[in-house]
Amino acid sequence: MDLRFTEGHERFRAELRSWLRTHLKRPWIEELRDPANDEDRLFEIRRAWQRQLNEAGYLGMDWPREWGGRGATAVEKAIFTEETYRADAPPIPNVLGISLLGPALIHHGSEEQRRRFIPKMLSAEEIWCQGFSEPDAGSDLAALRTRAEADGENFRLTGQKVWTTFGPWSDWIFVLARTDMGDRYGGITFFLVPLEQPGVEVRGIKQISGESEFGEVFFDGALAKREHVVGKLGEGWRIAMTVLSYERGAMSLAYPAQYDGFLEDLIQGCRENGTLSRPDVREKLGRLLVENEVLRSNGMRNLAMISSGKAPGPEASIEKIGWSEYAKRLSDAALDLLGLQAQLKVRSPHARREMDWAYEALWCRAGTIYAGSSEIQRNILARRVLKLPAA
Amino acid sequence: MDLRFTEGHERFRAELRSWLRTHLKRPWIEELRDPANDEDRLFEIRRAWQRQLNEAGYLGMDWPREWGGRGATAVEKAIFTEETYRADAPPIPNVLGISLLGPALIHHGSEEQRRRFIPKMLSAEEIWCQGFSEPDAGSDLAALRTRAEADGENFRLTGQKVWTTFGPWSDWIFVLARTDMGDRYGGITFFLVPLEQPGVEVRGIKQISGESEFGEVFFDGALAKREHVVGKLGEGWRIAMTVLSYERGAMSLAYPAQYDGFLEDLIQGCRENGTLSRPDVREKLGRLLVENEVLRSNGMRNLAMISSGKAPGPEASIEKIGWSEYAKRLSDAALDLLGLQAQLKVRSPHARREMDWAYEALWCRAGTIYAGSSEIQRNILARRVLKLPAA
Amino acid sequence: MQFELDEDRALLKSSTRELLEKEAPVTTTRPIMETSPEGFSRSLYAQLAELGYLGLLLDDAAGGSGMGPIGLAAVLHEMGRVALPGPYLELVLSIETLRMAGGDVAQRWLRDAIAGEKIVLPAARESLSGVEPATLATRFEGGRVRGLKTFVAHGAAADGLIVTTAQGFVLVERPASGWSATPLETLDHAQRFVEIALDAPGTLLADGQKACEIAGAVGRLAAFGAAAFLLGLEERCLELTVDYLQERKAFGVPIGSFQALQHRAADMLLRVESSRATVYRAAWALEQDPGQAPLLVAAAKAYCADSARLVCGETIQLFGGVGYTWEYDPHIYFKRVKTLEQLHGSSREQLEQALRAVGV
Amino acid sequence: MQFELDEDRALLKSSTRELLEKEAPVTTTRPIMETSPEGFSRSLYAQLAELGYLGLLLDDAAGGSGMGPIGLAAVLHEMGRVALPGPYLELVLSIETLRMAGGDVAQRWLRDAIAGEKIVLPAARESLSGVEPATLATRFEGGRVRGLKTFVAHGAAADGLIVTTAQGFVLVERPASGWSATPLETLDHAQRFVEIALDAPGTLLADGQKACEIAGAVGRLAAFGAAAFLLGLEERCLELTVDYLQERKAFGVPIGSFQALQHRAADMLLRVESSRATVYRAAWALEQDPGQAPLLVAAAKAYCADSARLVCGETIQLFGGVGYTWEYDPHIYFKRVKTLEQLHGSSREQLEQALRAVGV
Repeated sequence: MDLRFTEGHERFRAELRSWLRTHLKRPWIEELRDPANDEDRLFEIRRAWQRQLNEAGYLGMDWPREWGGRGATAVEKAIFTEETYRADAPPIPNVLGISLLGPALIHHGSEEQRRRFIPKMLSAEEIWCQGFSEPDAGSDLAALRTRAEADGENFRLTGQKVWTTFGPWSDWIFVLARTDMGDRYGGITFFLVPLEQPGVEVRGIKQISGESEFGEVFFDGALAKREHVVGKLGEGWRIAMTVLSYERGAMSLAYPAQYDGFLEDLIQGCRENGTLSRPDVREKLGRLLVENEVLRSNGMRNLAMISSGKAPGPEASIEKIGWSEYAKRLSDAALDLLGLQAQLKVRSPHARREMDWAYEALWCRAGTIYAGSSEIQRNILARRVLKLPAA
Repeated sequence: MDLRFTEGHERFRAELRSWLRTHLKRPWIEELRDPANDEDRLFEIRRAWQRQLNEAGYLGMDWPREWGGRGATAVEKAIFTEETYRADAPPIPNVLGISLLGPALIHHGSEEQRRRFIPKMLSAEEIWCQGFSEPDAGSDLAALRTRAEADGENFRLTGQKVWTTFGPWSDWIFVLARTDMGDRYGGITFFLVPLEQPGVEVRGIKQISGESEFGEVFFDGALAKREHVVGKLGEGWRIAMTVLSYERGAMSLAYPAQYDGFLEDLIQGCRENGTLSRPDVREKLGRLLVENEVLRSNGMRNLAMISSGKAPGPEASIEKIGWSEYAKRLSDAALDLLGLQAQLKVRSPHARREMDWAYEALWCRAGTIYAGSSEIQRNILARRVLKLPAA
Repeated sequence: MQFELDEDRALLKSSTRELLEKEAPVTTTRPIMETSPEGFSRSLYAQLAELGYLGLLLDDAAGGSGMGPIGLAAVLHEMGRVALPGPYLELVLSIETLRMAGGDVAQRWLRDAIAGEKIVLPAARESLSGVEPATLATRFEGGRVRGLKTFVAHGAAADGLIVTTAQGFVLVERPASGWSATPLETLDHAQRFVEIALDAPGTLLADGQKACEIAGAVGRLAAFGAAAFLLGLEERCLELTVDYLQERKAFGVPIGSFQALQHRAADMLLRVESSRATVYRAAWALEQDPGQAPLLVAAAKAYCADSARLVCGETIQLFGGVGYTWEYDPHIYFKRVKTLEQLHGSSREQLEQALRAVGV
Repeated sequence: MQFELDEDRALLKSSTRELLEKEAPVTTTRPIMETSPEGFSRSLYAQLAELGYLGLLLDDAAGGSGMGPIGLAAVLHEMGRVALPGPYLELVLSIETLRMAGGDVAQRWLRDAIAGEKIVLPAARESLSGVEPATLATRFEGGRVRGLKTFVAHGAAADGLIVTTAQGFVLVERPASGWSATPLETLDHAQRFVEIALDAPGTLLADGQKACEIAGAVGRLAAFGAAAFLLGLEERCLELTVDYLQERKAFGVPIGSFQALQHRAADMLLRVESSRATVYRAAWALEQDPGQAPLLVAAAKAYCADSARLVCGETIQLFGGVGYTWEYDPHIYFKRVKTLEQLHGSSREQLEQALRAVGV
């Protein structure tokens, strides 16, 4: 057993921290509080922040040098997300492009595609959204129905995609579409499609908290060029599944670090309202503190497995259920212990300075649903790990 | 709405209370504590107590007068169980005989059968055990496999029954057995079988708490007489299902009344160990108190439905899940709030006087399993009440 | 024994459902919740007043319909089902305060409030954090009320406030000046809370022992009303969930056929039915068995708050992706629950009340 | 980073499993738990001593094997899997106390304890109710210990006790008189608790600051050891459950194919795996990152106690009828959990420790 970070990792963390200190002007919550920042302004702040990170070489750290890589390990990527979460830095707009499309292009794309798309994706000059999910293929991704019909050497897309993060601000979308209606998995192809064209309509989806970070994309005969197919026809499913696995461990330290900050504000709030010495309050705070350490323990174990080359087994699903269900318990407790003040929106008078509980209390409900709901994760654990028989 | 008890009901309760005051010498826990009482002595105390209740006319109260009935309503039966639970009276040995076999004989039996069996069942001269459950037909009662093969005009039983309460002390067993292997429901017949005969073996099942109130009964060619068939051949399933429904409401007030007593001891214990003023302890006690009132509310609603002639819908399953899951939360909390003292067995030095938490903490685990596990009850609620589609 | 509503109140409940499904379904109230400055429909409230909904608890002589707590439970239960926006419960609480206080001023305001001509609302809270100060900072001296009240529901729409002060309940008619209301925006976009700084003339409604009695009775009525509204919210969420589970397909079958989801729905049903039994038993106690009311009202508020949080949260979860969109309804119910959990006595406060009610 | 055990301790863990599956499977220990007066096998404990299990934490010089907290976790984890009866953890705690105390008497007892020649056990508790008195009633004066200690695990088998007194840790060698032990029968038939009334000569091992240090360190070791044992209990219960779900049929199919039960089992797995990560991370901290140890040990004990209660309770439930019979094993695990929940610092105490560890 060795849970220590190497000197190299500690050096990386130290450099990153000092870089964040000098470059991060305002934590994200301050941007959100600033009434001058409408959704578009906020998006541009994210774009600018991504550009800064890219120029500093913090994006695509584990990619080949020519594509901005620096031979980073899984641990360094985890430290990067941990520290940026801890610093409450703006979420970058091309997060899915970098985590999913980047690896897809590097491992399965053509040299032309890499040269054409990677630099502008890293610099946030071009914003990418993800085109995997569909309204009727929620938990059952392979049920996707978007069709890509041959049109000369190119293809015409017809169908609908949902949960396309930053859809409304995106320039391009990477899409899984059917080139063969007969073959459930083998009939899916991976396309790169510009959104600025006839036959494409992008709509925002307003979410529970009132923002519209998500979008829907409707294709009605939109053009998808042959040269913009990643890998071969019919390889889309395999490519998607492999790139979805690359990100393992990247969040292993990030959520516990974020929750450290949440807990700090919760404890401070109890100090302020004079209840911090009450045994009932202390028991609840203690349990939340302990459960966050349990998340961190799972994360460190998960990361250790990955960095020592072991394929994580149940860890991924356990981690997902862990952080997402914990977030609900945490904000339910905060709204109980801090009273109505914790329900004030970030721009309301008297809102807490450090923490936007009103947003968190709503948004946390999404965490147990997206990226494989808790129910899907339990299915995975029961079937693949415990080997329980199918019904 | 009218949740008042009628004057008649109140009079019945008053009479019963004074009768209990004069006739109940020691609460059951004192009998359990008395080292002179081995399991056989305890059983005889139960038998004697049943005899007393019968002589006072408190058994089969809702049966026809000739069989000891007094035209009692569902509410009076509920008050009877409530008050006997509240008084911690000994559990009577023929409880299942009276609640299941009695109605079966009265509604489906022959005059001879009634005359032969009912009086001695009420007087506890003959002890009856239930022969419905089988090892491989736990949740799926109709899967029972005990065979009754014709032998002249009589039948020979082969098979195994489990969870036969007081099996080891019983004289007779009422059995569901297959007279037709082909017909899942229509092939089941209701038999009355003496245990004292060749081809019958009764074994005690030692339960989690160390007692053996349950038994297994093995039939290997045991004789079941034609004259001891209740109803017609193949009517067993229908009879069993109807009598199982007669008891509705009988427990509706009993569990909350019993839990009142448990809560009283828990609160007293917190008073004794000086934690009653701690907010964490008070929050837990408050929640348990409230949840017991919720159980009582469900019970009163259930009883009101029954006594106003409405068929209770979801109420029965909700009541079962309610009292059985609550019992676990209650004893988990007690063992937490009262420390190790609550784990002392009733005859150990320093055990609490009023309440046997050590037994309750173990036995409560059975409540969510027997008489239709919580899982079965949830199936019923989902399918029959919410009308959700079968898989 | 009889659990069903008697004829009058069964009729009240069914006609209320008809009215609200016609006049105030969520489809209709969405724009009101989202964009109208006041957050509720004046015309609907006028209609409610006209139909006698504000005088439910008063007897005929006092211009009420004498429907009692059971009637009030039935009405709030129905209002919860449509997540009705606006200060209905707060109006009822003010009216009950005025009734108990008595006196000319109270009488005049009572008449106007019942008739829907004046909106009079309670202003009690002084703390943002849920922990009220031991002694109220708002004072009534020399005929003026001075202080700061927070989380006054729909206070911006009030013609008058019933202000809880260190000296007792004081009625403040909205003055030209000395009344400055600051909007407080919460996670529930449907509600309109304000903070009100007062330095205005007022009329003392009740003080001393009387004020304590009123505070106790009206506080209990508030918790009870909130419980009934929460019952409506969770009951409706269960219906939405069951419908969705039957429609929505995954892997080629309705997701309602997955046993894991069936058991979750069964637990929701258990919560809703238990809430129902507890709310109406509490209503019965308020009417017929006052000795039991403190315990049962506390039980109802605490249990319904926990249940509604659980049931409406599960509704979002079982709806999946669309469950956290603005377009679908679950969030409207969930947000109201989060606020009602804290208002009118949080669960922790109610659990303490319950213990005290049994002398512990 | 590396989460797997290093070679030595991986070997220790696997050889411990072999040993216990051979010498102490539940089938073998059942009669010992149920009927033997001492509740554990002297010969097995002699074997454990001989194989160096009592000296795990000591370095070679002191006659130990220097396996450290990670090694101890591995061993107790395995002992939990077979629900090993007897005072193994208590012996380790006494030995650690003697080591920290130092001095001739302690040294002599330490040697004998490690060799398995003397059974020396801690006697700390004075309260039945879980709330220890602010000041200990047991006193050490004029060379004699006078007082009443309760819930002394396997105290009847002790050759010596390490008694916590108001004056510090005192070693009491079992005297001919002045040592009367009363058995306390608990719901766990496998354990042998006694109450011991002492009026006997003793030797002061440590007092003042030293005693506080020992109390802190040994208390932490106790909580940590209990957590590792609980991990073993719940891990084994999950295995039993999964096997049963695969074998047992209802409605013609294995009950493990019912999704509602699959999700319950998945939640059990989540608990067990999270307990594992937390226990071993705590072990790592005790060895390499002592600053983190107070927080992580408290987290491990609190989390494993809650998890084991949940997992072993679910095991009984998912076994159905046979789950609450004496014949099947789940009750053995469940009962041990209920007692371990309270011993070595209850969850409430650990949660408080966790807060203090981060300065709250």
